[in-house]
Amino acid sequence: MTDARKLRLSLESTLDSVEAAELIVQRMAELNGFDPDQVHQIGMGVRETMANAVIHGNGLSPDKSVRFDASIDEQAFRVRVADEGSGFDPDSVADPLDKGGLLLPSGRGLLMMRAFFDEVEIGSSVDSGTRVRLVKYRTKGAGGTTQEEDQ
Amino acid sequence: MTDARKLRLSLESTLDSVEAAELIVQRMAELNGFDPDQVHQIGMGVRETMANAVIHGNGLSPDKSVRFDASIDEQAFRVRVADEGSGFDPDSVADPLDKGGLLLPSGRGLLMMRAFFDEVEIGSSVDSGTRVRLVKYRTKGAGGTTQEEDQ
Amino acid sequence: MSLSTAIRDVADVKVVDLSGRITLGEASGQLRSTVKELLDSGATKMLLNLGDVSYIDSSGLGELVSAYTTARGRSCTVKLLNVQSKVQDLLQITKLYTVFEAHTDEATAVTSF
Amino acid sequence: MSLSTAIRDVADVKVVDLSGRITLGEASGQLRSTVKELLDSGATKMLLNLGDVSYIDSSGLGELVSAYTTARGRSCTVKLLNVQSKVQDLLQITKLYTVFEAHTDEATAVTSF
Ligand SMILES: Nc1ncnc2c1ncn2[C@@H]1O[C@H](COP(=O)(O)OP(=O)(O)O)[C@@H](O)[C@H]1O
Ligand SMILES: Nc1ncnc2c1ncn2[C@@H]1O[C@H](COP(=O)(O)OP(=O)(O)O)[C@@H](O)[C@H]1O
Repeated sequence: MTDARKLRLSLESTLDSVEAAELIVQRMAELNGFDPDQVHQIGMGVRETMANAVIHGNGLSPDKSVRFDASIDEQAFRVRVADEGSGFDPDSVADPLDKGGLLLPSGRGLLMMRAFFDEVEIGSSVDSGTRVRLVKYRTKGAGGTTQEEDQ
Repeated sequence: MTDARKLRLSLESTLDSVEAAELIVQRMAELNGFDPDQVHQIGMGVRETMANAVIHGNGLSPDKSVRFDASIDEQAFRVRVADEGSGFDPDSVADPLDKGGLLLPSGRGLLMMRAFFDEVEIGSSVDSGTRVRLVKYRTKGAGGTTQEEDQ
Repeated sequence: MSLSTAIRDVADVKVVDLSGRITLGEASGQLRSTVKELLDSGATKMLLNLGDVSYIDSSGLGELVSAYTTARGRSCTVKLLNVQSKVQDLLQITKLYTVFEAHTDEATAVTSF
Repeated sequence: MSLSTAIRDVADVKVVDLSGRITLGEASGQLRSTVKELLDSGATKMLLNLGDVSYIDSSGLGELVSAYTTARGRSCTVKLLNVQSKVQDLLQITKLYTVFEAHTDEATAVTSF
């Protein structure tokens, strides 16, 4: 493991912040020994999460920012994204894999986050916005167990 | 050339923003065909520039931000960093290569920016802070000439 | 612009060569206006060549679906050509592979309409 | 912590094995306190092993210079071991190679004091 293991940023609610977050986690993952597929997946999952935060959460408002945390340890890549929106209920989002959802032009972001990260936890409230916690383990299915990586 | 060619961000005046900017330009450079040495140099030069902006310029103030622009085209990687500090006179900075400067604990940032980028332009005023413009050509010494890269 | 498009006529099929990324922002709009243009000019067979598209996000997938449904509403069929592996993964994850007919050979794709 | 330090005694030389990055923030402080500790304990020969240091920025270079001058003020000599190529480039650019005696072999370095 080399460097760039922990980062805490406040980002504007812009599409460029979405791109920036993706580039940051890709480079962090790469410098810390994640393989190219994992780098891609971490990038995409973060991209979708950040896009939701700046668009659905903060409505691209110049007055609202996104709190972005990324950290890497022996086990996993962890990300937290918190917006200042008015929240939503993840359980009432239409399933994009259903017959009715399949041809809709949107609604695939959460699905992609869940496909690319091992853990996705969404906390949301009208007052405090949405906080998404993402975890990607170095070794698939390594959730919770302690293990050493050879570097 | 693939993607991530243009980015405009507002960043907090923190050391994490310095790290973030470095990671962003490294990944952008890498995705757009700069070689590993260039990626390293672009990252270091941006790191030094951002460090000056958040520390000397904005004094790590939570009320001040850094405007960060990066763009890539066929010829070059271009970066602009603007802070909200009270400026400085680049010409009156002590030369760190002089006998007197060699053993000082600081004062090597500008030197490193100039070593790693082909063009470094500093505009500074008491009212509007400091703006640094950096250019790194894909091919050393290609300044100004039009040329195609094979990708 | 992160996406560029070029249109070719192969027999009675409009082949759209896409190059770059289909993502949030400009790129999605670029695809939408190209498709609209073709539909307005009366196209009924459209082949989107994704051979040079290395990256699509959920917004870009949405644009592909929109292209498909809009075209269908105007009696035009949309098929895909040369889907790259990362994009193919996304079509699997989202089950959109059940929606899009995809080909790896242009000549076969053109005659399949 | 992005920099870790370990101290070894080789003959009468304090060998400091540094690992990670010497950069702005925590890492610079880490180096400073290690050097101070050694000087306080009376060290007069210090060999900073940079073999596992892949990255130094201007702030980290400043810390190396501080270590050198602080040590000199207390009659301690600081030398470098196993400088990696990117760090070597920086020593060239900043002319600090004229300040630091650098070695590539530990045994030779230890007997050189
Ligand atoms: N951070 C958020 N704040 C508010 N609403 C959100 C947030 N994230 C997701 N949503 C809601 O959940 C829906 C589904 O999100 P998603 O699966 O990412 O698809 P899409 O973004 O394409 O609509 C969104 O349309 C939105 O209504
Ligand atoms: N953005 C800035 N705003 C204000 N002063 C600056 C800025 N950048 C550089 N300086 C001044 O120029 C000096 C030299 O900068 P530099 O060569 O980067 O070395 P260092 O940052 O180690 O002092 C700084 O000490 C500071 O006084």
